[in-house]
Amino acid sequence: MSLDAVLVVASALFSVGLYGAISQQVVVMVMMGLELMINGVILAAAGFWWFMAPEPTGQVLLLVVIAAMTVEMAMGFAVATVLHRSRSVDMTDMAADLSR
Amino acid sequence: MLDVVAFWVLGIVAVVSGAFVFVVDSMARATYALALSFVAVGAALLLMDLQYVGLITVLMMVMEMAVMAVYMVMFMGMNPALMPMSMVHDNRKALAAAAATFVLLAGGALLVPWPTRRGAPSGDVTAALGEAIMGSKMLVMMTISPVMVATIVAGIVLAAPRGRYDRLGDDLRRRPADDPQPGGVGR
Amino acid sequence: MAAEVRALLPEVLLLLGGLVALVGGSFLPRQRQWVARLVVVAALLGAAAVALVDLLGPAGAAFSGAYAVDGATGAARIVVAAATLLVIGLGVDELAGGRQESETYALLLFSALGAVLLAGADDLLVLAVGFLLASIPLYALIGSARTPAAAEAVMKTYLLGALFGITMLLGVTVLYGVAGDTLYAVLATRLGDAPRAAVAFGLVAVFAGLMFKAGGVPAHFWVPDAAQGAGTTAAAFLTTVPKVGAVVAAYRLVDAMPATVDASLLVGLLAVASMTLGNLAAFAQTDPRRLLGWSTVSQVGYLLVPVAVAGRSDLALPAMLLYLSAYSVTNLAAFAVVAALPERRDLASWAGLAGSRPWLAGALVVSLLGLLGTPPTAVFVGKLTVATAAWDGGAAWLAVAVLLNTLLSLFYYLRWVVPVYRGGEPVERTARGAFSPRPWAAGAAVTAALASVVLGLASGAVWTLLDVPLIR
Amino acid sequence: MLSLIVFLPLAAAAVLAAATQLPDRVARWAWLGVTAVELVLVVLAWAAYSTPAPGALALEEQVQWIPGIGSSYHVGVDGLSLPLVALTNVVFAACAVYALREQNRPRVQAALFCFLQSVSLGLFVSADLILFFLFFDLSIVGMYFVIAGWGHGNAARSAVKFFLYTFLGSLALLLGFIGLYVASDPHTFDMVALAADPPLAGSGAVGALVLGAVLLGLAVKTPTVPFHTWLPPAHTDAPAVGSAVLAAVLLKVGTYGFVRIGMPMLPDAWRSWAGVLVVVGVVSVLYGAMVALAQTDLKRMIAYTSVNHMGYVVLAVGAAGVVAGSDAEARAVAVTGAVTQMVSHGLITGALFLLAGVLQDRAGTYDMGAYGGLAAPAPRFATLFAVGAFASLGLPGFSGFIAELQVFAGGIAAVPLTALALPGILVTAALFLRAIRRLLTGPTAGHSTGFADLRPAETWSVAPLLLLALVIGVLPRPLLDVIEPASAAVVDLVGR
Amino acid sequence: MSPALAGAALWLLVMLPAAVGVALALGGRRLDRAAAPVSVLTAGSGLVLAVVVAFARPEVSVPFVAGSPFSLAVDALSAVVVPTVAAVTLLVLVFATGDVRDAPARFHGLMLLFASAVAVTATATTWPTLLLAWEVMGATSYALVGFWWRDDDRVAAGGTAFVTTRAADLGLYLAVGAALAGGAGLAIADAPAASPGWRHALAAGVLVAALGKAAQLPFSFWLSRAMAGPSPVSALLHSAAMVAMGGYLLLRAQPLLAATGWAATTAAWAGALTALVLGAVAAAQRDLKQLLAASTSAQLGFVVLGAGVGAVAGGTAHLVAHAATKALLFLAAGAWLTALGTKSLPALTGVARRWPVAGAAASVGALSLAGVAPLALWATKDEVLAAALKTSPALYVVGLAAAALSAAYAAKVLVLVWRREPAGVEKAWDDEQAGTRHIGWVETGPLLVLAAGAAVLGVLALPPVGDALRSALGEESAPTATLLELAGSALLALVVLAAVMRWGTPEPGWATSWLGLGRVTDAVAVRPVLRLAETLARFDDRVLDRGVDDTATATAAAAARLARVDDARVDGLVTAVARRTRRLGELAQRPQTGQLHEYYLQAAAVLAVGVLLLLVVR
Repeated sequence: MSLDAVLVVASALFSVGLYGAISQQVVVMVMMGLELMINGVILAAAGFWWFMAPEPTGQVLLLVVIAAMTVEMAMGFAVATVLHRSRSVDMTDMAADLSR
Repeated sequence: MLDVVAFWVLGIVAVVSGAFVFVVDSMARATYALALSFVAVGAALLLMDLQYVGLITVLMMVMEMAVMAVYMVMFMGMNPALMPMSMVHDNRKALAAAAATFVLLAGGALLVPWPTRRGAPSGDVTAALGEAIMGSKMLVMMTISPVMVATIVAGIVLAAPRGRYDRLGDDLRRRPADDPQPGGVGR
Repeated sequence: MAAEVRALLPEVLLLLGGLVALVGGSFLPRQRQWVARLVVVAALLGAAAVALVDLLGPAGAAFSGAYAVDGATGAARIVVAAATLLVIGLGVDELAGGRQESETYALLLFSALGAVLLAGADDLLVLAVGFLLASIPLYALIGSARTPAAAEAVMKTYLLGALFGITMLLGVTVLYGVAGDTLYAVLATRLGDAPRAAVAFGLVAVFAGLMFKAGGVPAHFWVPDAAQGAGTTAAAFLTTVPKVGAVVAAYRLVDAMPATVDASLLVGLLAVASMTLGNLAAFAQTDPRRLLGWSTVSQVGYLLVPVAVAGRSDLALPAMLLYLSAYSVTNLAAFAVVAALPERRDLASWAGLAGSRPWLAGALVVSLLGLLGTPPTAVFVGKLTVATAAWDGGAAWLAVAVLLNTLLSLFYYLRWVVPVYRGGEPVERTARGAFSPRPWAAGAAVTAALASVVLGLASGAVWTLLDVPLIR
Repeated sequence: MLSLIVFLPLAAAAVLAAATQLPDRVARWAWLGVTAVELVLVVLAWAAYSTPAPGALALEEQVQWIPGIGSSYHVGVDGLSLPLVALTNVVFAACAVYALREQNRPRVQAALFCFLQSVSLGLFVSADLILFFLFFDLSIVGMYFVIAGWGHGNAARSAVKFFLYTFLGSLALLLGFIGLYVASDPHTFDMVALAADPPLAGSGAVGALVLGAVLLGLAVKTPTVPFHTWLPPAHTDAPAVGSAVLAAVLLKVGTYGFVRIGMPMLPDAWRSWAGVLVVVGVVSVLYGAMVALAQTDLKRMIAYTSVNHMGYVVLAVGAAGVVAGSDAEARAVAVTGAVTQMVSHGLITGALFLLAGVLQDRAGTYDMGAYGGLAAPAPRFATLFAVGAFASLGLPGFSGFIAELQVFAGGIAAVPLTALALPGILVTAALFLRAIRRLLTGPTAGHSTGFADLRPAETWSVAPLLLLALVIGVLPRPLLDVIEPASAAVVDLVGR
Repeated sequence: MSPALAGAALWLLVMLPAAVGVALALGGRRLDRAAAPVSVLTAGSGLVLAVVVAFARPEVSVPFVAGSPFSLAVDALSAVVVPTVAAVTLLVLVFATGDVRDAPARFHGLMLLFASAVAVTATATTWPTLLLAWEVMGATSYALVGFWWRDDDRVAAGGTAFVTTRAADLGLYLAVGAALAGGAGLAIADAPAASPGWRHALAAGVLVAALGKAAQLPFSFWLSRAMAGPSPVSALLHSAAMVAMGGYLLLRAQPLLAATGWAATTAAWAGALTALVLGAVAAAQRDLKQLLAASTSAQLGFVVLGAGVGAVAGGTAHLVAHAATKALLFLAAGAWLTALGTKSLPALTGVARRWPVAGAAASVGALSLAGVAPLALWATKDEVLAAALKTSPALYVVGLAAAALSAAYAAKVLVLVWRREPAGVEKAWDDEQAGTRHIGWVETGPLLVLAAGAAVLGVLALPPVGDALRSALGEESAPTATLLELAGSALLALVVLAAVMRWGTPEPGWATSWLGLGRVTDAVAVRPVLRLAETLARFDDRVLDRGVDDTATATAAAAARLARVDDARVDGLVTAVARRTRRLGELAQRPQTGQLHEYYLQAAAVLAVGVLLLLVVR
């Protein structure tokens, strides 16, 4: 186990999440992609904490990341609901009236 | 040595199950895959002496995935187990972007001459965290609470189809409340 | 602890005001939610007053250096409070008696609090949390219009916000990793020896998050959509208040960056991209709100110019703060005019306004020419000092870009002014009854337009107030 | 004193704009009253004026404005600006008289013109670059509304074009100002300080670039070839009083900027740009005259003669920058001629544009071919137009001659090349004679039949302007006594 | 007389006609009744004042422009010329009270204004003063030639006169600049002291201006067209005053011309050739006024020749004598024109018999013009020619030939007007205007006075008056005409006179049409200029105006290709600019697709570029 290994895995998680966020049409699936990206961030933060700066700040950072993930997801559900309710769609492509 | 093996196993599990999120053909399975990925990362955190945070990660994610499953059934009218789906656009570009991002990030991770470790973890990591929260990083945690409040309010404002005036009348005096499904507060 | 609370009294007032409005509002009958409005207004006035007192007092840091209570924060507090007041003023007609009036006030205050925290953050973690606090109420504000367009706008805003939030967290993580801490004071001393690539990556990632809040390239996509799709109150708020926090935060961040990365160049390029893209994209808009949305994108570009020369010119910080206040009041004046006539969603339908409602037309012209940077409105002084600071900081090309873009922007601002003042309109378009503006919004428009001119004329005094060093 | 002169019309504008119930008649006369008071004030100011020391200003007032960036409310006059201040008030008074017949929203028009008057006066008395720019931009805005609101033909388009073009100029100017500020030490926008201690001395390229930006801005406003194309449509579609103000006052801002900003503050760069300026001046003179000669539309023709007349100014100030091989006296003569030309062109062209407005009023067209033999039905119009035309072509006895004689005398003495512009005088003469022939003489034809002669308001707005041109032409000393010390000072500054 | 009083007289001489003239000219029809008496009174006072200043020789000066004063002075030269002009003015105005009946206020006003300008020209001692008066003369001549403004061609003729002379006047502007640069100051008398380079420019400018005003070659044609004006105008402007001032300026500037080495020679040859060629032109004319006009050019040629060869006294004498002679002839032509409505020579056959007094007066003028002894022009011309002979025999020969031509055209007129009226000549009358068939005493009186002048003014060139004039002008040692020359030229005149009476004069086309100079000028200068003007105007509209947009276009072009937008043709300027910028705007809107995932992609790309940028740029 080394910092490089942790970061490579974190990068992989982040990239996979990014792929999902870009490629998925359904809002909830996009959110899953975003969650995976956060997953990568969490792993990277832990790696940095352990291998480079094992101070409490790093843990607080992890807490903030997790809190962010939680509240973002909560908002995501609300947004998906609102979208579903007022437009009866759940896909990003179908809500593209506002453009140019 | 053991932790190296463990880490790689967990890492591979996390990445593969993460990839599965977008491979499986139903949302429910995707949810499970995502949960697995988080659990694997949570476990990896434990390897790095982050017991508290690791645990929290696992717990939070499992809960969240449960919520997600429920949400999909309730609001989207999907049967998660049964509905196969593949709703993808611009797959090629997305793959390219992801690959490029991976090259950039992993390349950076491998090529950057990371500095050596500053200091060592204090004896009780969790206690140190507690002190930080109540001390130097108090403002951060203090701010998280209004964030939570705001999230709740915002979620309700966005998602609730009916407000108090719909239920209790404009003067809030209607009893019982006018609910499509009788029950709950204000009956 | 008490000292810290005192230091953050404006923030505390905002929080309390929001909570009181939220909780109290749930017990208020629909037609008496103005009580909640009074509470909120009192909280905002209180926050602004305290902030002004603090601004005149000595600067200092709170929470072990995680939060700066200096001129920049003070200015941000006052501007945010004043802007939120104006937003409430222009939104009264739209919100009063609504089903979620008190909640809306609470959300406005929470988001405003988030913006202030962004501005004062001297710690990446506080910055990240402030980002969340500023963003989340915004989603609700956008979506609460409950129209299909609003739903689409909130979806895009949210998804972009989530992505850039993650980017920001990643950047914070990397910077923490190489510096070992998240305090700016520590970053400034340690990053110089850190690996360049990591610092560059962290900077770009964190800055990207701030660009989402500011609505600048590359995270500007949501701004025109939200401005068009959301209710007028929300549109006015989201194009103004979060920017205040984000720009000040960007300034602090760039100021803390080491010389090993050329942050100036990056920010300068993003600034030019923002102003140019915003101006060009605004050309063909026919919906005044979308036009204003794009206009705010370009304004962020101008606002980023002093950020690009942060620390290189003494003029940069006061110029930026002055521009921020000027921009806020002027932009809100324009939105207030839109709020006064919300059903006019096409520039052509504004023909004859000058004859029918000269005061409102006057406010519109002052605000549009103000946004353009015509003296003596405040934005002129802002633009002038910003361009001067750029040149003074060794980036004369940025000054040229600012002025060229100003010329570009003239096209679309004039496209709005021309029908309003075109002669020879038929009487039925210029009769008094042809336009029936909403009273509060019209009042807010005239007030804000006047304030824009007064601020411009009084910019000397304001400048003196703002010309204070940054606390790290 | 100066502040009163500058802001009195502004206050009047505010009152006029706010008093929506004011009867039109009252508004018209109120405007005239304000301009009359302004005339009295400027006469008092002229009486109180005594030539300041070189580089200093008289009747100075200074109040802190934005001390943080070295900008203040600083006003004052010297021999370069005082004549223009007086000119502004005269022209606006003439416009107020002319507009006594205005039927189209006279109250708003009065307010707008009072505003424009304030702004124009402010421009000429500013001793601070930011203040100058403030008034500069506001003048564009005010003029835009005049053209768009009271113009005819394709007014909206011409107004936008005017706005865009001159706004471009103003931005270039602002860029130059910022350059001056950044280069000055201590940083300041104060004109007097910048002239006393010119920044960028010996800086070579930077100074040349800064002056280039300033010159671009001023050249658009002046306008010189090739930046003049906004002028003809703006004039053609503007109302008569708007054209008069635009030509008589606002064009002067550009040329005034040359002597007030360019020459004293960037002497080094000015000397290196002088050759370009001379060439641009010569080309403007010839080109403006030639293109005017080909016009059939009276207003366009007068507009192009403005290009020609302003060309003389550019030529003179350019020649004043060629220090080598010429003596200071000749250069001072050229600059004096340039300033005189500003005043002269203001009076004469203002009068001509007011007269052209009469054509639009009576028959709705400026096409000279549509008239003929106007002298028979409209002798007063014919007399005044002929006098104006001869004044404009530089006939001795009128101010234009005093100006052009000095421009050429000084110009040729400093830079013999400027003699190339001499045919400009000739072509101007030819084109005005052609205009007289087409409009006034020959058998009465076309729209001339039944053409009503000048009404008193029209006569009494045009005649005083021409009378002043005549007075200056016959007795130039009072004016020249004011201008000459200032131009000598400017030439000294450039020669540093 | 005290200097102050004399100075006041000089001021009055200049100001009085100017003020009265402006008042009359601008006063309009209301002043018509008072115009003639006021005007004659003013001109009378002018004559008195002119005589006064001629003796008192005052100098006055006030500050003026360019560091040079507005200053007037009467010296020996102007002491001769100023009273002459004043006298002719008075006589012409008296004549005009009978001759010019419509809009007399405007007519007399302009004439007085003109007289004032001539007075200033004659007495000016600085270049700006001279230029001022010089240009006013031109402008008033325009207004006077185009006096009957309802006739388009008369106004056009005035325009031609003004523009042509002004083209030459540019020389004076150049001269002022050269004088300032030359370091000798702006006083006319100081001009020879200018630094060498500038002295040449100064002389060239003065020469061109004077040749133009004096209708010398190649500018002569304007005088032909100027004949469209009323006859009194021709009598004053085209004999005694404006045209003569061209010659006068050269006489005054003679030291300058001499100082350059080439200018004097040029002037001499220009004068001699004009005298010769325009003499031929005059002999070929069939229109009395045209003949007189060509003759004016030719006679002024002698004056110019005089200035060129240094015979200032001779030139002055010729100028004065010619003024009287030609004014007389023009007035006579005018009287006949008014009476018979024609100025065509065939139609005027026998007119002297019809009105013998006027005819006799005119004959005196014609004989003087012919150089018949002892009339005025006989002696004055020989005085000039004597100096020419000393300079160059060739010049003398040319001058003598020109003198012979003078005799020829004078004879042509004489023969015609005294011939018996052929039957049916009435049919040729009234081709210009309706004749009154009447010549009154108001018209005849001035003719007689002028005839007297034309008869006796030759004394200016003969001892003892001639010697006095020469010494006053400081030319005691200059060559003067010998008895042989005088007799020879008188004989020559008589021979030519006889020959013409016997054989008539040839009328070659080139001469009738004034060498086609007008057409040549039209083709070489006027039309190309107009065409250039139109081309430039089109250029201005189509290229420059559009260039504004094209700057925007150019930047847009590259982008537009990217956007696969058609490059539609440009028409209007602002619309084009707006459209181009709008196209740029459309381009800028393209990223805003409304598709969220595309936003993600773009954002990711920009961030990646940002990182790479920071890595690359150090």
